[in-house]
Amino acid sequence: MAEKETLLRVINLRKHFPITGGFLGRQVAAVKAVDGVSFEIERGETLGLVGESGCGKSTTGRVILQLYRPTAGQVLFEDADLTKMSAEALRRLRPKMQMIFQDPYASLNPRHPVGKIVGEPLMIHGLMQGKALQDRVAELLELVGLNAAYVRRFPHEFSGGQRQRIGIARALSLNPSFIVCDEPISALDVSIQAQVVNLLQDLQAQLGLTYLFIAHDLSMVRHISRRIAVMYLGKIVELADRQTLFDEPLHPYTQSLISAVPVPNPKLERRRQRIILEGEVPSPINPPKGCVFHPRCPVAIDKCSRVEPQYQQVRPQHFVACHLVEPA
Amino acid sequence: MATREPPPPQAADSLLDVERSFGQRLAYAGRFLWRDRSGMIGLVLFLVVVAAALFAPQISPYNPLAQNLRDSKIPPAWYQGGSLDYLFGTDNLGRDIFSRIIYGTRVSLTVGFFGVLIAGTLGLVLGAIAGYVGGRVDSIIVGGVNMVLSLPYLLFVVFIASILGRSLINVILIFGITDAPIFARVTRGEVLRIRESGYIESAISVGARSGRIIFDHILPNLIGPLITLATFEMSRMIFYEAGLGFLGLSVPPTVPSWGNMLAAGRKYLTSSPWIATFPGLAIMFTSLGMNLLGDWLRDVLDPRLRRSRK
Amino acid sequence: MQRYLFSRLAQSLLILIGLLIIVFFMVRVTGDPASLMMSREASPESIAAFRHKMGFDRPLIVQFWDFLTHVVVGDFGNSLHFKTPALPLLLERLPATVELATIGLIMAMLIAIPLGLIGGFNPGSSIDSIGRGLALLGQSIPNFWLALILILFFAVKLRWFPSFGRDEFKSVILPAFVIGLPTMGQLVRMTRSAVLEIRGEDFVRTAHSKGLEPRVIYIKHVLRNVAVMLVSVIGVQYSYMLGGSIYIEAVFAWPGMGQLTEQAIGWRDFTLVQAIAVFGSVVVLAINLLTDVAYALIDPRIRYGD
Amino acid sequence: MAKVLEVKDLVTKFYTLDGVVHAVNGVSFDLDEGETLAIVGESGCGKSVTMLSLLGLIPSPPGKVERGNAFFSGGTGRCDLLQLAAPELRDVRGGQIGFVFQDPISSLNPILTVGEQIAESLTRHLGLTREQAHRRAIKLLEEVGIPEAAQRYDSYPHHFSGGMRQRVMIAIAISCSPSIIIADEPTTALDVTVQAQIVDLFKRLRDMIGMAIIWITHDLGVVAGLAERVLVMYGGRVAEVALVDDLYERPQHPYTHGLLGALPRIDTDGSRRLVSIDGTPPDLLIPLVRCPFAPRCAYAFERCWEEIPQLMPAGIQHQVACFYDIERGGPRSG
Repeated sequence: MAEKETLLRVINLRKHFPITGGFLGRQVAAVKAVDGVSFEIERGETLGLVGESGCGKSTTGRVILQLYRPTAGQVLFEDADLTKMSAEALRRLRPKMQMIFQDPYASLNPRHPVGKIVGEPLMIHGLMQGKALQDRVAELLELVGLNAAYVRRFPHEFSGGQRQRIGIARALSLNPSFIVCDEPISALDVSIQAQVVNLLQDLQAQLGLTYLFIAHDLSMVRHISRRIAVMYLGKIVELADRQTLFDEPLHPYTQSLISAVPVPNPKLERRRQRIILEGEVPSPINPPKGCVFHPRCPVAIDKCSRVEPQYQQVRPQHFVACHLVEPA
Repeated sequence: MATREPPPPQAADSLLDVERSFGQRLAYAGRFLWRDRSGMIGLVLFLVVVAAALFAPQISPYNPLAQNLRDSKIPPAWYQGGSLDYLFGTDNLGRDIFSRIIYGTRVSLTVGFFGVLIAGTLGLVLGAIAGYVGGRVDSIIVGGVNMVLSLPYLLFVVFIASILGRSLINVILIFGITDAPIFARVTRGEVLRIRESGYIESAISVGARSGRIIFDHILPNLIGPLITLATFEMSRMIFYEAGLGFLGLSVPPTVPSWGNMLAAGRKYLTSSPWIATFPGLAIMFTSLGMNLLGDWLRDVLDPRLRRSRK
Repeated sequence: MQRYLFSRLAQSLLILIGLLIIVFFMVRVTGDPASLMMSREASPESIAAFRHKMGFDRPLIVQFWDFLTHVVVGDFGNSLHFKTPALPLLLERLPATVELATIGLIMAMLIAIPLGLIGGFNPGSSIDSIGRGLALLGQSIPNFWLALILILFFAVKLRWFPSFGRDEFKSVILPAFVIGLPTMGQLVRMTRSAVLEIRGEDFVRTAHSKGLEPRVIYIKHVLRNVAVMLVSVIGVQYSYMLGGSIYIEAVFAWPGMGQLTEQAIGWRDFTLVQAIAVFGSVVVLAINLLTDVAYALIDPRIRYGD
Repeated sequence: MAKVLEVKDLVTKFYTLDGVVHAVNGVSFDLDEGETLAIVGESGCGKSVTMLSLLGLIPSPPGKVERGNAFFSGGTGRCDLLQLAAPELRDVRGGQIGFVFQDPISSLNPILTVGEQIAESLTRHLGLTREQAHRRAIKLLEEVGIPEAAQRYDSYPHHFSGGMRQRVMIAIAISCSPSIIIADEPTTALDVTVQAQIVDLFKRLRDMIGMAIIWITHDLGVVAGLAERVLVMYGGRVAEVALVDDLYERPQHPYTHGLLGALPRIDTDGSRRLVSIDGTPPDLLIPLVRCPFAPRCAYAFERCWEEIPQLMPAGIQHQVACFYDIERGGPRSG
């Protein structure tokens, strides 16, 4: 086995979106979409990033790729800090890090044929043209399981799963080493989800890709990831390898999240005891003081509403932000 | 273990597997146009007006400026006292109304076309900058646009026209400038919509520069809504130009324009009503045609409609 | 709600200032206001004297400040034609225009909204075709021309209505109908598409799933939402009609602001035209503001929004 | 047990500009009193259209119920919903059959208070006065777990979160103590933790009121612990129907088999490769002449391309529409 190498290091990343109001467009508040997030991704692994809607997981993915510039924090990709790079330097680095988008309907330009969509990244970076480009596009389409004869077709002629394959082919065209998969399957039907997940896994094995896999579906994240980070209201509350996270979840939110995931097994389902959380995720404009989870936490103590818990390593490679969990 | 049989040819699984030639696609568009008869009517009316403007010297039987006081106020051919020499009759100075109507298309289309060209260009630039740059620049442009659009439009056009005086250039400039905010607003809205769309984010993430994003992704997706808007606005300008002419504020009185003809005909309304009738009908049919055409274009050019098929 | 109204009020004030700037510089930048206002035959000396008398030889910024401070207190200067203050001349004409536009709007609404509603509930029916035809005609017929045709037919030939003036109640019928025609067309379209849109909403399906009577669903669920959508349209249309009054009042010799505008242009009375432009805009801004208030009152999303 | 609903050979089509969409192509099923039936399928399989067709809720035009029967045995005796005159059908809707829709945001009228929207159902079906309806609506809001129900009566939908709005929808659906509640993907738009709350609420109400539930979903996970029977749809037809344990343990239709294999699950080792079903769902513009699943089926043979399979018995209360017997490994006999 090759030695473990850190490909991406995210340090205390924050992204606050200003809310402007009044007729002069003053900033009146901020959506704290990502509020102090740190983690590392090793080359060749898949890190799952899971959480409910509005927890900031997609924003985290976009800030890592600098599609949104962060409010604070660092993103070290192969030891280079992306947050300090000029637009041009970033542009030159883009081939190494790509993104697969959630919505296969919106992320493909409706007026471009498939051949152009898949070949565009190569044209942008001046890597190929003419016959070589055509051959590469055909190769990519077959790699993702599409008929290479479809190059002249337009996106609206394809089904959702096929469009997602087109999106994957486009992301792969530049031979990236790192791909952010932003809920790549949540818009797809179950039978198609499996196709896409299998394809992503095959491609990872074949091309040695590193994934940040963002999803709200805990069972799918568990299936594809080596390690999993759980987000809640802009913060990571727990991060561990998948076995540990599912066998011994330490954070009360992780525990309830796992218990809420339905299992397609009637006998087991009837026996399962659920931790049912009350209420819903509060607004990230005015997150609760102290621990952001405390208003819904079934085991919160007085301290939780006052002091923000430290995100720390409590077991080897197991990080938690909770007052009730003591480092072992 | 049973093996999978190849599907019989007639049972296509997906319409994707049905090969379509260019001719078939064209036929599909044709059927679409035919299904929407009113769009067809609009297109025909519009083409008639354009043809009249292009071939005015060939079509019109008389010089539209030639006065012939002996033949003044002759009613249309199908009225008593009318003659086939003057199909739509003559005006108070004995000029052939039919010829003047034909030549009037030139003024209307010139004002409409160049007015829309100026308004569209200005609006496109302003709207695109506002939508693409955003921030303070956006606030300023949006503020300006909202301001102009919340003013009583007609009153202002009349006010400006009365200051500037009568000339074709002035009329074109007035409409070109006062109408630009509408194009700016639509352009900005579309640019924002397109910019927020996934495919722009996708283009940025593969390293596209601004130039490619603007010219290859945003502009082509803007053209549909802008062409539709241009059709409606051109119709509106033709309409308002006639209105200005009616108040004596458009092109100089010697130019055969529908508005001028209306203004002149107003004086002879009771004695020779046809002088005012025909230019009004001409405006109506032109405007009708362009509105129908615009409605049809809106349906056809909207890729959102095509996308919703699935 | 209060914050919403406050911000709309502030917006209107900003627009007003911008408007004054446009009006002021329009007259001065495009040429020499003095020669604009004098007759073409005037001698250079008399133009110079007039220029000095009106203060056009002062620096622009001084003139603008002067203009602004006077306008704020309602002083638009003296009409060149009548040699009396412009504002009272306007105010005198305002009621006639308001009467015309209001009756025109009511006529348009009475005809258009039922047609739009029926069309929206029965798309493709014969009444829907009538409504859509009317919408198209409203958009396409030049109403200043239609005014002439109607006078010819109803006033001259049939003698049902007077052809001009504002002497009896019948006088208002023809001009009000004509001024309302484009609005009628717009309203039919808007009502129809609003009904079609609301009818397709999920909450209407919910109402059906509750087994409510169709009548109740139409009135309580569809019509109320359609009304919310129409309020803003009607406000815009009303201001639009005030602008359209220029033509219609001219044709019908209706003694309102529109006719005054046409006359003032003829007299080259630019103080008066300028006053009309500013005052008309203020009226329109006020209508827009009132529309927003009405909108906020009937739409709980704004009423209780933050 | 008495059947509360029997649907026979339902066919619904949509006549669109692009052609005829064959949405439901002969669906039959039945529902026992107090039973919870899950209808599972992917988008476009006809599961929602089937239910909306029964109660005359599909937009028409372009939709049209072409044929079929739907015998409903409610409080007023047995009737065919598809033959019922409009006023009688309206008595059934909301009164005896309640609906909960997928999107709680758009399914409530934005300009009426939530209380009014519950109360109007009560005054319509139970003939309550405004006063009585008001009190009963507050009670219903409490029952579906909305705190401070009396104050919340006058709130507008936009004051509520997605989960709360879905609770309001549920309050409307149960307001007249119906014999059936049809829930169309009621948790799809919600987060996992909120989904758990809503499922929990349904279970509680079922025990309290004893109504039958038809739960439409694409998620085989959610219904595993909720349903007694599961019906799988594909291409506008019923592929398989069975008791819940039986369906998950020995799925007989290759599609069901594939669907279960395609799901990652947290009760087994995660390193298993997912079973994927190749190909894409059928294009409903093409009329059905053979098994809709044949093009994607690993077991398809000549017969599958030539005729449409009907439901055949495959065990106790287990029916499957497939010519191939997976367990025996050959064409199904009979």
